Amino acid sequence: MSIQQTTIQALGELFSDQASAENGAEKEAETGGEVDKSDQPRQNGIIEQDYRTKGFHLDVKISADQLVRASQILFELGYFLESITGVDWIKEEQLETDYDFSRYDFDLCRVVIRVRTPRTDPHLPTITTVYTGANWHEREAHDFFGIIFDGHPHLIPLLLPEDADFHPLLKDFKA
Amino acid sequence: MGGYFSDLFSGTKSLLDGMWVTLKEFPKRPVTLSYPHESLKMYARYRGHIELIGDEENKPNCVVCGMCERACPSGCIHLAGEKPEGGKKKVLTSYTLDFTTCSLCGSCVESCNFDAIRFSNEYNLASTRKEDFIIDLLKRLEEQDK
Amino acid sequence: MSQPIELQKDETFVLNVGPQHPATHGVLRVKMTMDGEYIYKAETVLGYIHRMHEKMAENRTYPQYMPNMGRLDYLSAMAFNHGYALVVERACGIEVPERAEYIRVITVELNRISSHLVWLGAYVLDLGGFTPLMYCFDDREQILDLLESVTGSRLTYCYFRFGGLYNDIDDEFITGTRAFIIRMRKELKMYAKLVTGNIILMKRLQGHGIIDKDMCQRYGATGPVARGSGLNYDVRKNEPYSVYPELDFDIPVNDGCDSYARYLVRMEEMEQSLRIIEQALDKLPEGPVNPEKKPKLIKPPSGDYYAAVETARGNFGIRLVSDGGKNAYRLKLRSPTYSNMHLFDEACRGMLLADALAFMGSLDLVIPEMDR
Amino acid sequence: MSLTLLNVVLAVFIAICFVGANAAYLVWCERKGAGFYQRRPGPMENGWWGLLQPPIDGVKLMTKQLLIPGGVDKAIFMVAPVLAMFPALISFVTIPFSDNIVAHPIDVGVLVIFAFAALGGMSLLVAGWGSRNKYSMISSVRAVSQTVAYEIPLLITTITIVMISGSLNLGDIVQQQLDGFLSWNVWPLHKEVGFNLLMPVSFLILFVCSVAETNRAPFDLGEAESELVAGFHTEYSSMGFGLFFMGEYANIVIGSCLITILFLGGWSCPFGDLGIFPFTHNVGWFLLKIYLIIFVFIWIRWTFPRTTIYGLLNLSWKYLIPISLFNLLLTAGLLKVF
Repeated sequence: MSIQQTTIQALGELFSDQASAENGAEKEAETGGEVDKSDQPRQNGIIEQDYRTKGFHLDVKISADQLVRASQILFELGYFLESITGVDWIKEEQLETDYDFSRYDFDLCRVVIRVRTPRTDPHLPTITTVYTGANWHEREAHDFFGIIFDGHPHLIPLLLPEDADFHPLLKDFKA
Repeated sequence: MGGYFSDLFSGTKSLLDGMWVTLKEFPKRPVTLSYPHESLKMYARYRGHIELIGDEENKPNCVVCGMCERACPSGCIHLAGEKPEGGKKKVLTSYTLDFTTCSLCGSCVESCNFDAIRFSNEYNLASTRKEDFIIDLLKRLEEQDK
Repeated sequence: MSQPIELQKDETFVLNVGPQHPATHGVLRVKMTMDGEYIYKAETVLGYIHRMHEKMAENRTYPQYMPNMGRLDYLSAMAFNHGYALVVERACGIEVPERAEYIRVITVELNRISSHLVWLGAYVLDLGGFTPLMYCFDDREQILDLLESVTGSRLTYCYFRFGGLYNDIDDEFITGTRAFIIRMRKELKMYAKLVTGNIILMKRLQGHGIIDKDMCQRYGATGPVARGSGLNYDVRKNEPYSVYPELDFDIPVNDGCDSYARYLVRMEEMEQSLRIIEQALDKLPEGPVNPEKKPKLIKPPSGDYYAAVETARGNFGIRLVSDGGKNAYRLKLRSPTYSNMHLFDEACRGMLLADALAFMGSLDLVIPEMDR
Repeated sequence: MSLTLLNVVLAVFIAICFVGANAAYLVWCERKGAGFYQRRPGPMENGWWGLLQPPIDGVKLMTKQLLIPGGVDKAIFMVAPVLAMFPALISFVTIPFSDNIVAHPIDVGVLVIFAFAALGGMSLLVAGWGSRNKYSMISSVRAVSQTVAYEIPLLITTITIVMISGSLNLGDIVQQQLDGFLSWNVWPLHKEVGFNLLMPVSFLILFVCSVAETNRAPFDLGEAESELVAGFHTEYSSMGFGLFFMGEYANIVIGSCLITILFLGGWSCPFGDLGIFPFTHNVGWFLLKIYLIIFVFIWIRWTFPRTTIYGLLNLSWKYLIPISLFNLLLTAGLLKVF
């Protein structure tokens, strides 16, 4: 079984109560982009992406409370955390946080985990308990987007000045 | 204890090896240039700041399309032109390069379809005044061929 | 800072290493809580040259953002340009001519050697040896001359274009590169004698700065740091891009986990890069260096794209979120040293100051890339 | 009596001049040497081959402002550079440059030199402590443990020489090595001891120790510029720094003088007394020998990376001290036998 299938199966535990998980994952056509975001919000679940056009294999959307569990699953499967970043979807009043995972071995599989939080009150659990290296990435996301990682040991500005109270990567930020 | 003397000898040998390497360098000629007295020739593709290309009469080739101005990532090119009475083509009246923000990326030269700008070979740019880096390229072109 | 700040013991004092310190090579600051000369805790303070490159991407068109990539990592600017070109090409579906791919590989590998040479010189300088720095810079100068003759620039090349290159290489470059390979092989033997085998250096590096596989995974360390911990991970092999699959080269891996292992990995990598360049020069096909159909305006279709390349310091990833416009909606730069430096705090506890700085040097930090 | 005093004063004055000129031009030599080892020419701009660089540097140092950091103990801060320079100067009094050029031949010359060399370590302690700077503090702690570690093998090795020569007088020690270079103490052949295989080893030990004593690379832990910025002299500017600098170079000269006298036959001609003017025993040979040793010092400095404090202590306590002790025992045994 390829690592991609193993990962889908392992992550499937998160969606056991949802229809999409019963089939393992919903598959997309090779050419397919994402579900048009403006019309209907994407459901939580796993999408297999075409690596050649997208650059990653699995696109997982989960809710905030599943985050720690999901990262635990990936940690146990031997994934390492590449980066944590935000995307400000200002039209939908939502902040997306993307977690990029990759592997050290030759079973190539890049996993992206997306979590969406309301823009006004972005709270996420920290995954520093699983990936120690998430510390700086979360601090950076906090700097740039104002996402608050609950339980983070040291959530102070990292790249911005110590007294920064602005979040420059928000779309409504004007310098 | 077995490693005691072998450590001592291999260590000393490695030190002597290193000293032999530097000693061999000692009598060699220096590879550096004493810069203000001698200097290198710049490569043909060297990317200095931009300059205008003139035709035989030393008039700029520029047709004031403004592509370079738009291509510039840091907005350091400002040009203006006007249509002379009776003339068809626009004539360049001013072309200033704000070299303080220029990152020498060359996007402007690439975007030019009229062979009007190129890179100069200027590398001796140093000054204590900011104004020295706001370069009037039109004036530069006029002075160049005199 | 993996644990909350504890109350300081009475015997400790805080030593500010940086923002201006000879061993931090740039404006990095490490607040070290010291117990005598032993490090009790080290908190890294970043952001002294933070320039918000990611926001700049949102305000510039795709071609306009290309020069920015060279400003991230001034030592291996070519690889960063490559990563950015890859992600945009992937997003827009631009095909790159084969000759351009080979030239990209040649220039990136040359740049990798030059980056490793700066690391080697600066690292030995950190350890107190001055002379290797000058030899390294002499060799690096040869590479810079070669690259300047092609790209017109010595440091921030901005040589790649979407789908191709800024311009083609000439015969002079090819003969120059071949001559350089011969010279560099000789010089590498010299470095092995002068630096690698030196007992003082070995005693300082062996057994210090231990990073094990688990720590690599928890922090996401990549590049020579991961390879020095026995992880066979190199984007060029694990996730082949460009024409790397057609070239025969090895990924040096060392199980030592210490500073010396990372040192050896980098030294070996230079030799492998020479091998790659040699093969690429042999295989270099004729043809154009830019695609025939090049889109006038770069507008990737909306969606997420990811591309990763192996820079001299590790895995550099770019996440591009496009909304179909001519500016990126969001561009995330995942820089390798950011993750590599993060494990410094955990790994350096209990070390002597001198060893910790030797360890920091073995991570090969480039501060502008960390701060972005 | 008063003539002796005058003699000493004159000698100190000459020593100051000698040390000053040496310090200045050793810096030039060091920079030139560094340049040649590093594929570059070194200072070239001031004067022919940069020969005017040292006086210009001196003028620069003297005209700069002497900054005293806030909150330091001023007396201690100011006395440290003097402490670095003074013992080095005094040591010159007893060094015989030739059989008649010696300021004041003291019968316990070896002891005098070591006594003042130990003071040099103290200047680092005082400077580091008085600077009120954490880097300087660490540096001074390092410097003290370094001095302690290297005084011991240095002294033990010297005792072997003293045993062979039967004298603590530097001049007398040289007098016994005048029969060509085979009679020098560095060789295992010796007319009294017979065959002491460890003599070259003790020469090496003395050499390593004097590198360590002078705080030079690879043992420059006191100033370790990539770790401790500049160590004990981080806070010193102007002539405060200048004195440390000169003290360091004076120490190098003393170290090489000591090596030359103890092991390389001092002012003796390597071919024995030939009686022809340029080749006979004279001060020229002495200077040639000390500058050769200084050349090796420079060579070593620009080749090796720095050790760490534990590496240095390991070298001293694990290798140098046992070997020098063994050497002492062997020499004593051989002396007893023959």
